[in-house]
Amino acid sequence: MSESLSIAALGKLVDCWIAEGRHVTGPRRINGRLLYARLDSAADLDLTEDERPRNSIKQVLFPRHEELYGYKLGHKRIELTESETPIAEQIVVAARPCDAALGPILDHVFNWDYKDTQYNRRRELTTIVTLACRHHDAHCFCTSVGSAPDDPRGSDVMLHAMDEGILEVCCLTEKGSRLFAGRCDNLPSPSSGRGAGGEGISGDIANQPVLPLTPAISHRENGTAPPRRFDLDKVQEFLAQGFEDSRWPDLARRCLGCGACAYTCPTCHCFDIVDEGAGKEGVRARNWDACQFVPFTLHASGHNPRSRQNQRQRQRIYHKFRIYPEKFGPLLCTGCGNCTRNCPVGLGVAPVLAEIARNTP
Amino acid sequence: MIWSAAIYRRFAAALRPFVNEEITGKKKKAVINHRSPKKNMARIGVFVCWCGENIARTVDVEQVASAAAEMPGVACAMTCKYMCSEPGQAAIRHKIAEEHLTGVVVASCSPHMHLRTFRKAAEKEGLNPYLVEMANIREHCSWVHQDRTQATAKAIDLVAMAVAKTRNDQALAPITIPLTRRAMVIGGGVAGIQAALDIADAGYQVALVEREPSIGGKMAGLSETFPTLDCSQCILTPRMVEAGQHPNITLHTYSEVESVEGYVGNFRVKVRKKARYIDMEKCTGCGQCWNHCPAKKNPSAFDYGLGQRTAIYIPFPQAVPARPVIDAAACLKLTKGKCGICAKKCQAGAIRFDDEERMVTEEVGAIVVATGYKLYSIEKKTGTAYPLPTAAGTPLPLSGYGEYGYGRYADVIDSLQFERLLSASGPTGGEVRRPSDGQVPKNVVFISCVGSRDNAKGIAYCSKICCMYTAKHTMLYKHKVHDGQAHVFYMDIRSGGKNYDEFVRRAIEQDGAHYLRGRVSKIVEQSGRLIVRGVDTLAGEAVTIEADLVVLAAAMCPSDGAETLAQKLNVGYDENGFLSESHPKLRPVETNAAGVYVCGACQGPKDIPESVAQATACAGKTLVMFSRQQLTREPEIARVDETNCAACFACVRACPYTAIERAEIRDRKGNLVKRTARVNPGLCMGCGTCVAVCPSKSADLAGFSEQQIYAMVESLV
Amino acid sequence: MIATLRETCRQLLSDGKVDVVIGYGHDAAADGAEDAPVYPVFITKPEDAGRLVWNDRCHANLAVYLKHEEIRSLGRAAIIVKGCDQRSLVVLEKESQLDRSKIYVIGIACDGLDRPKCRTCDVHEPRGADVIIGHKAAGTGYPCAGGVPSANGTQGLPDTLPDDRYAELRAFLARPSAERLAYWRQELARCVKCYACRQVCPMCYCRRCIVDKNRPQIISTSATLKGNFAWHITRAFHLAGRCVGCEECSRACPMGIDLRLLNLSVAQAAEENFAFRAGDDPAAEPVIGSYAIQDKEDFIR
Amino acid sequence: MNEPQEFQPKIIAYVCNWCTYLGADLAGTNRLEYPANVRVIRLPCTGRIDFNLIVKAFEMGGDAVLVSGCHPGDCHYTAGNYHARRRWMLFRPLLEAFGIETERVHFTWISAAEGRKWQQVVAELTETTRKLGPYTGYREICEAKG
Repeated sequence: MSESLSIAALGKLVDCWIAEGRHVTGPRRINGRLLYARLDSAADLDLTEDERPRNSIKQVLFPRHEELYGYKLGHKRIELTESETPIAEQIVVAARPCDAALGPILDHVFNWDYKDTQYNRRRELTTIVTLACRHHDAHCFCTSVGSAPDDPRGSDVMLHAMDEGILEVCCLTEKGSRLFAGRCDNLPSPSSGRGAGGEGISGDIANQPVLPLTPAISHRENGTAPPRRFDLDKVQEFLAQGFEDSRWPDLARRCLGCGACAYTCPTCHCFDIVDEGAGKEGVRARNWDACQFVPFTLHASGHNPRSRQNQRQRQRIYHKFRIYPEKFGPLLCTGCGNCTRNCPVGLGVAPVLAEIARNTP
Repeated sequence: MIWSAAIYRRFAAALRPFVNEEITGKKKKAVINHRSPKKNMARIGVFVCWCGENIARTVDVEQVASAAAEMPGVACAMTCKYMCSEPGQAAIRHKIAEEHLTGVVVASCSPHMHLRTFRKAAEKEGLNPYLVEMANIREHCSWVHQDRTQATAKAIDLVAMAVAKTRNDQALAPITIPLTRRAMVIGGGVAGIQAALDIADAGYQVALVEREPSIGGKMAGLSETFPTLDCSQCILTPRMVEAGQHPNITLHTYSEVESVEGYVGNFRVKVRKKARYIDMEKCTGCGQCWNHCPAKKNPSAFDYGLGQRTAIYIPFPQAVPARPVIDAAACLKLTKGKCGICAKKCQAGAIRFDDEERMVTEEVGAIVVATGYKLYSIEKKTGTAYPLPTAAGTPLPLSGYGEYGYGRYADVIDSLQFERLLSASGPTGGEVRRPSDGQVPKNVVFISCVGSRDNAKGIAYCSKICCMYTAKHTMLYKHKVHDGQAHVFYMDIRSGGKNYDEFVRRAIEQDGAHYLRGRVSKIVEQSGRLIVRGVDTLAGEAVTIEADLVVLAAAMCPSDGAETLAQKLNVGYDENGFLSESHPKLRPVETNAAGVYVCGACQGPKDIPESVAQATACAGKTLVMFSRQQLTREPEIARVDETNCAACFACVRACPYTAIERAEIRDRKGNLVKRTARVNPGLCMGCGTCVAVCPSKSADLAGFSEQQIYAMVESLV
Repeated sequence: MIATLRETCRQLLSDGKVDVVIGYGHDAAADGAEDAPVYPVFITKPEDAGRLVWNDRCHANLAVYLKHEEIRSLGRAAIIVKGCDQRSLVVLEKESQLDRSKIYVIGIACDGLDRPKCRTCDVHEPRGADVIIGHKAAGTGYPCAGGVPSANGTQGLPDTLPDDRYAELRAFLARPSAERLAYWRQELARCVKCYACRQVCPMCYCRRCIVDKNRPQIISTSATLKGNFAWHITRAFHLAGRCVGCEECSRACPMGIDLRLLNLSVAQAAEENFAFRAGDDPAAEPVIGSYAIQDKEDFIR
Repeated sequence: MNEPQEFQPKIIAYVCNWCTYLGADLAGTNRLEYPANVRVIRLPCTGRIDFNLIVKAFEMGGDAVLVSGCHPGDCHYTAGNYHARRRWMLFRPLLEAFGIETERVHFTWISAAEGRKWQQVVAELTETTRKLGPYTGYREICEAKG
């Protein structure tokens, strides 16, 4: 069932959620850059549609630094203590569909052998309210990986921008419904438009950027979806036999070996376990890690099986399009394009795969 | 789940305090103490000293010990009235054996007081001495605090830091370096001769390198020496002969140091022997050649241009070796292909017109530098002060004293030239006759501090000996020209030294030298006389003296090439080009290049007795080194992780001892694998400056390693 | 200009003077489209010289590639540099990271790319290049001095005089220290430790970065405020007297953290204390690892 | 202690082995009393003391840091203190830019003969830091989660 809601009303709702003690994350403009970040109030929510946040919502489910447990060194023993960080109820508002999809993808990773309690608890406590895309930029390529600008995967609620300032609300899960149930009715009616943000709605919200006036339609048939950047079948055909292909060094030559792609990717999920502490106590923590870093595969012997950057780039592509899919089914890529968007030298999944597809007959 | 290898790398970190090995990178030797029943498990003994009441009065030592017993890695903790006493040391030794200790912390006094004591005690029990650390709870705690609670808390922290450090201690072994017990002395003046003779007399081989055709240096050209007025040549030439004939001394005259490789105990010095055109083996020094040489009108360098010599010559009659040399620029045979008279006259057949310069390599363990001085060049812009570029900019080059007319007026001469005029072996046979017309000057003006103590035009420092030799000059002049009058313009008279001031007083009071405190502004020549315009600041009036001869006491500067030589030897030098000693008080003849010593005027202006004393000191230092079969050095030195070194060589620039070199790692086929910085354990003194400038921390310092220091800080949580 | 550039590179490659040209270009897939994205490219065949471009999107400091073993293995390189990038070569050479005689430097006269550094640029024509392509535009020489740049996430910068590199820093330092700390707390809270700032920097050529050393772990690898402060203090200080101000670190940061003020603070200290500007004078001694007796010490008691 | 709890700052001192450490020893020998807030870490030379150690001291909850070595010209290793001095000339402005309180980072030259100077420096440093209060600014940074 869908209902509608003005943007102003959404803002009010966001403020209510925050007031209720939930952690709300959404697109927020920081130093001119659109990033998913914790919102202090609805006024922080930036619904600019034609700009994709430069990071992903991954942080919400899989924090970049997470304490697993604490340790204390006694005289002749080590004492372990539970992590002290409480996990709050979280809402992501106005996630892009290519971000929302990360939940089902990460679920596999954190549950296939060991059920990661901390991850699962977070996941349980997180509701994702997605805003379907009506715009794309040069880096978007969801359609190339079998997704779409209104793909509901992973979303608890899907919002479609309809009219001026009006959002269609589609609750996809019970969790999502709970969030909106009974709330839309109490809000100003859609017909009164965004200008009617009178009672209880702050002026800041009323000054949110105006959404373009386009009706909600299926993006798949409409030109607002990004064009296909590569033929996925060709790519997979290549990957099936292309591990030793001589083109890899050329494909990845300009890669600088940073983790900007992996850390802004919704699906990259490699991590490092570190002990942080001094003297007699500390914590064991899980930090993001990235396969693009030299020490990632460095053996204690000093040997590094992935000694060259192109091997590390190849690994990233293979993991996303072959290793993960073989193990769990879906691709480890939602086509968000953040890898290329954030790459200092414009590398990333789409340019590499486009080049592969172009050269694969 | 995707697990990175880094997980495994860091997995062990929780156990860090109990593991004694680096977990990443190149495999390193784990510290295995054979006494330890469980390998790699730290078992540290903490020994808290009462120091009678010295510590126990303010610090609750029992509380410190019980707190220490709970610290990670500590196997036992105890207190003792006097840890340094025989029973105290015995207790430590007993615990090392009984508890199989892998490390010892003694909480007592300053490590400067007793670290050596406790390390020795541990060593006797088979524990590596470098696994012993101290916590200074006396000088740094009980003696300076009153509050017992605070002092005890601090003492516990100090012990915790020492325990943290000890957990990360590495067993270290003293470094031994082979030693070539053979020395080189560079410079054959009085200092070099003295150093060479002392070392040679002790029974070691010495190679003495001298740039000129004869040893002897500046002193050989002096007339008489202050304050005793004994004849310079009379005291020096026997020493020259001795050096020339000494079975342990190899002379390399007319030779220069080309390059120096190696380090303390193991230098390889390449010496360039210039072409002398004489077969030194055959020549008997009979003199037939120079007596018959037709090219007679060449200025004699030994006489500073006041006399002349032949093209084939010996610099002065007492030269050692008493063998001639051919001045290739003046020799008719070598320049025009004609003549060859010397070869015809030589009975021994020792003339070699086809002689060429050649290199010889000397392997030595110690090098004494005694390259001496030269005089500030008065008339020109000088290159004698060595302006070093600094952050503040490059100092302006010095301008000379053109107003004194040196080089323009024949009768304005410098002090070394005047020495030759006074010398019995000089161009005038010891009679004071002025260069222009050979007349005996009746009025002579001496000007001190020409170049010295003059920031504006000259050099900032005092040349130290000019006051003395100027007094000597007036005296010797008066002794030779009884009716002559000496005038001296001076700034201050500096005559510190045994019998020195008495000497100056004698010049003034007995020999009537006319001392004027003031500077000379200009000298002009008027009808054969020199009009000296100056000022007498004591009388407060301008002075004009009509002089027949003016002698300028020019400043003392390091001799030419001293800077280049210093660079070859990695010895520091100051902004004036004088070589730098390692410590002005405590290491006055050592340099920062281990095994290289300095003496004489190359280190700073000084007179003959001082130069000789320093030369003997250099010999002493050399002999101390030679008293051992090999060199041993403290193992607390830097090391570079050559796998991770990025070869930026910031450490090479920063090292005060040039102990770090640029090295290359090559594979078995000789292909370059990578470049790296590499520490020479023979030179490293363990300051750790390299560690601080190394961005990747690939340099580390044993005994004060990064791991140790961070563990100490972290223990302070 | 672009024709000259392409022809120069084609010639260098066909004459065998170099094996690779490191430049800016389009992917082969771009098919010559003018608005195609600009990337660093490595041209090894003369016939590919046509892929090279020069436009106002050529931001990357290509000197970073000289540290890559993969690039070095291509052989003798020609590198295209802007005036600002050329300074990196000077520093790298001084630090024994490159042999200037073994690379061919193609300087491009650049009028500015609408980045903060361009407003105070004094090297529109690169120094020390083997060849210079193009000329500095006539007129102001600071085409972007008038407008406040916005294209690269650097809004809100005050207008600065073209000759004052440190005006912005000074304005920042005029704020109380608690405010400065709060500013960095807020900025560095976003840092995810992707190390793009490090990887994009030509000066960060260590084989094993200090942050990757774990015995001891000098800098926490966690992207917590503690770890991020330790990292950014270290990163900035390791650039003391070395940062040439190419601003690649700020451009590369996905989280939009502007690191320039930190780099400027050490650059200013080097310039004020030692009259030293990284990359200016090939003969000048690097500031770290050298000293002068008269270095000031008014802060030392 | 029944008096109201006075703030006891935690001060970490990195000192060179040959001058300042001996100076502190001399203060002890002469029984020159000073506050017990400083924890001394002995290093061979100020040249060995890296800026990372200063950061570490703050991370460990230090309220102030003291770096002390030989006077210019007195360095046991000739030039280590000159190298250190130059680094601090560059490091202090960086701390300023970070807003890290430079009044909590102290540099001194204390010779082996200056026991009294050591006493004064420690006393004044402790007092200054006490007035500044605990360094909560950096402590909050270190304790912030995630």
